[in-house]
Amino acid sequence: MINKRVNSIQEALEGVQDGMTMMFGGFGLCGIPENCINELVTMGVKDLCCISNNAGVDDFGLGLLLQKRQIRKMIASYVGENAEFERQMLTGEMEVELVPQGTLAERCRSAQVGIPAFFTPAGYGTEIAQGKEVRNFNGKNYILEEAFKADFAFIKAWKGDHAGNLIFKGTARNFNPAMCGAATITVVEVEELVPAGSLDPNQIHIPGIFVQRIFQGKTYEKRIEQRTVRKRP
Amino acid sequence: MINKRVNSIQEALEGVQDGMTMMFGGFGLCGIPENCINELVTMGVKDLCCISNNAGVDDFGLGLLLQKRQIRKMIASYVGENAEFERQMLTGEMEVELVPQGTLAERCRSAQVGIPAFFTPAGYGTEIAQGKEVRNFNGKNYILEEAFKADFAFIKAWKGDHAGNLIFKGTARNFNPAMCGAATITVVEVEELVPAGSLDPNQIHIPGIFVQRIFQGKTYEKRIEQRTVRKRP
Amino acid sequence: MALSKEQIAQRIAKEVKDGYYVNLGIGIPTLVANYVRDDIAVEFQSENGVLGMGPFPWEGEEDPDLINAGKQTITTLAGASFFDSSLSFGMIRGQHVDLTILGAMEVAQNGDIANWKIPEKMVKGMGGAMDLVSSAENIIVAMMHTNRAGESKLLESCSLPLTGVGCVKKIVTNLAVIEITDKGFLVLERAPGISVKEIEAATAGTLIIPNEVPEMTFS
Amino acid sequence: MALSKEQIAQRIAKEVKDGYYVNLGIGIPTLVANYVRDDIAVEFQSENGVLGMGPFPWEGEEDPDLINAGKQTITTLAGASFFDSSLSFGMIRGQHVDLTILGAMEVAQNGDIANWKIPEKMVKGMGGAMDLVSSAENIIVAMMHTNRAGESKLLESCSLPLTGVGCVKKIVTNLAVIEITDKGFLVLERAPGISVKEIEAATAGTLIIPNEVPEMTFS
Repeated sequence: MINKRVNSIQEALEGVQDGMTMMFGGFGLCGIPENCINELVTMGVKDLCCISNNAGVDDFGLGLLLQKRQIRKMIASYVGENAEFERQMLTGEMEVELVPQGTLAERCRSAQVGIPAFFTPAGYGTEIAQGKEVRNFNGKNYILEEAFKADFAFIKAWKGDHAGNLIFKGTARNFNPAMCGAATITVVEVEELVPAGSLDPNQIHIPGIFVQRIFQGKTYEKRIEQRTVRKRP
Repeated sequence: MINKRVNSIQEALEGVQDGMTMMFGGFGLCGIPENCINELVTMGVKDLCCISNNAGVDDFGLGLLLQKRQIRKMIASYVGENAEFERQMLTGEMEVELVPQGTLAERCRSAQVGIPAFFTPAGYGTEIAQGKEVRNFNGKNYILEEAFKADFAFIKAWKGDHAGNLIFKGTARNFNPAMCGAATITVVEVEELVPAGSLDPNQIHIPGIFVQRIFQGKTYEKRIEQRTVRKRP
Repeated sequence: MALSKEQIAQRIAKEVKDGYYVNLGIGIPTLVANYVRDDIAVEFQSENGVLGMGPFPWEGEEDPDLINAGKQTITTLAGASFFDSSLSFGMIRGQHVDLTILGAMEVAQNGDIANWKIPEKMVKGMGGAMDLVSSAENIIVAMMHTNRAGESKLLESCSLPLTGVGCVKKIVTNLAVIEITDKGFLVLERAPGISVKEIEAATAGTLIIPNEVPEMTFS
Repeated sequence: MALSKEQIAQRIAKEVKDGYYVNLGIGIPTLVANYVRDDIAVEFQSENGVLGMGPFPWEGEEDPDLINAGKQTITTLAGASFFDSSLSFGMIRGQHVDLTILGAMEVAQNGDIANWKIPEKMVKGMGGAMDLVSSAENIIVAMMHTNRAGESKLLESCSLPLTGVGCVKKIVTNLAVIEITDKGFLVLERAPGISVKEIEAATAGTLIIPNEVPEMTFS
């Protein structure tokens, strides 16, 4: 068993530098690597290019990096929940590249599995297709999209073992699996870290080969963006 | 819950016709849809184009269809275990297209997820690349491969529920998941069929949306190709 | 009288057939789930990674790890499954989802749709909308017939940046049910008490009006 | 004396480093697992969908649902995982596997390899070999120096259909350890008791022979 466990969040983030490209798992505030984001704020690294489906909210998630102006460029599919984001984008302080959500996921997955480019219908005929190759397959038009490249991927899993094997929970899975191994260094924080052999090999969502470093997160706020409930009868 | 359960293997294979293209899960004899293959032999459909990593052995798996000359064309990555196969190929009775194993898997997965084509390095500079587009990304050469198209996919899973959700076991998983939903009709045979709600939603390998028909297989021989053991001390 | 948002959802629910996997967008589409007949089997997919969504949770039972694409807390039904974003959009791109219902800012009579950006004013991003509209065989747009300024959202051609081209098949607004045809917007049904003239007055694109335009029914 | 297959495997085992994920081909490469030092952490990947392979099962404990790429029954170790073929080749194509060891029929001095087809004679297929050799950064070929007819398998250029181009980095044969360089086959080590002349006699491609060619050691 190849041990991926690191002893501290500082060790987990060793090598992080200004100007790097980083992937962040999560959808909205669900399944985001809270501990890693907080540590990046503490470290104060800047000029980051962040690849993440969303940009958090003003005071949580990637919004914390935005507040501190640590992000130079954001690659995302939906950023509507963040006023500071919109301000920095419209004033041009921050560069923004909007990518269709399925294309975002597949560009991560392609980096993970060594596929440099693939064709997708998403965005054909829109401004997203500008400058991209268009090709017709079986009567339908597709555009060519390339794999992402990133220095670090920050992942949140539910359970993990020392070998780096991961299990996600519910819809907190989202972008996390496709980003594992899509960057040079994949750092995973988990709610529960167990010895190798504790997880059923048949029920691993992501094998440890895609993970370089794993640690147990300290606390999880798990903020809910839209608490929507039924009143009890 | 959308019910995918059918009451008989005859119902599961309804619509199968001569000349169709069919995918078969399995690696060697591990995780092959034994019941479906046997029924195809009984039905006697012919001129089939079969997509499968291997072609079985002379008297088991797809070898049974070969014996009866039901296969017009075979698309596979490795066919070394089957003398009758080699004979039909060398005499030209059967057409054979050999595809690198990872490309085979990815062409299935691409059909499943609506990607018409992707670039891969496998086969660059070899006869596999003949007639295919070559492109250089970041200093490395890749060839363009297209998604498969098939009429039926025959899948073997370990457990499944009435909603079509599947769980595979061990290395019997192999090509099965990527073929689900890669054909017009996906037929799944399972060792254990349970009511919807019996499986943990977090541990489903393939969601039921990729499955059209599911049934519990009658018996499983699960023949071992290379029984390799350590002698007990 | 023009339909309420709930009534638009209720009318669209009639388009949901037995055995459909359905993706519901944010806003009016989300309400459709409340009106689907309970004697048919339907599963709702949410692109953040769940199939078999159920109703909102009871108070106090919210799970932060269980949300829909609108970031709302949800529940799941028997037969549900979770999966990652890559496979989720695989379902969408691979045309395994039978029906997509989403909102729009503009729809053109050739089926083009715009719903993600107002240049220099509003840039929230397209989320999964571009994947959905470029992939789905069966797309219904749920929207008000006119915008807040009273201008038609059904146009000869879209003025806003497109989300997808030639993809919308049907539109249900507060005034009418409309089908996209080669020749323009075909009026299939009108809201109860709404005249064809009122629909004409509220529409900027080419309308095709059959001799008979029946009133909508809701069940 | 020329090495046995077991000794070739034993010599290759020295190339396996702590923390490596390793893919072993069929034949001699499979034997390498037996000789890897047990004080280093190594995981074996099999392309049919398992990481963390252990030894063969005890008699009577074979599981037909648990095999390796050679279709042999296997076991798994703590920390193992199963996955589908698509993700398995994702590991390979995505260069997450650190070392690939496989057999060959021919290797050319530019690193080309042929191991899947003898036209009109033997066509078993490439299996995963083309994916492996086109993706891996670190490929070692394990083979006999000459074929059954006594002809060199180390050539100026391959005569058989290629599996991959310019990909082999190192070759371990029954006679020598050889590195592929811009100028030809560089002889790094010779088998115990085998002279440089014997290696020269058995090699068809360009050999580069340093002043000192040490004998192999095995631990």
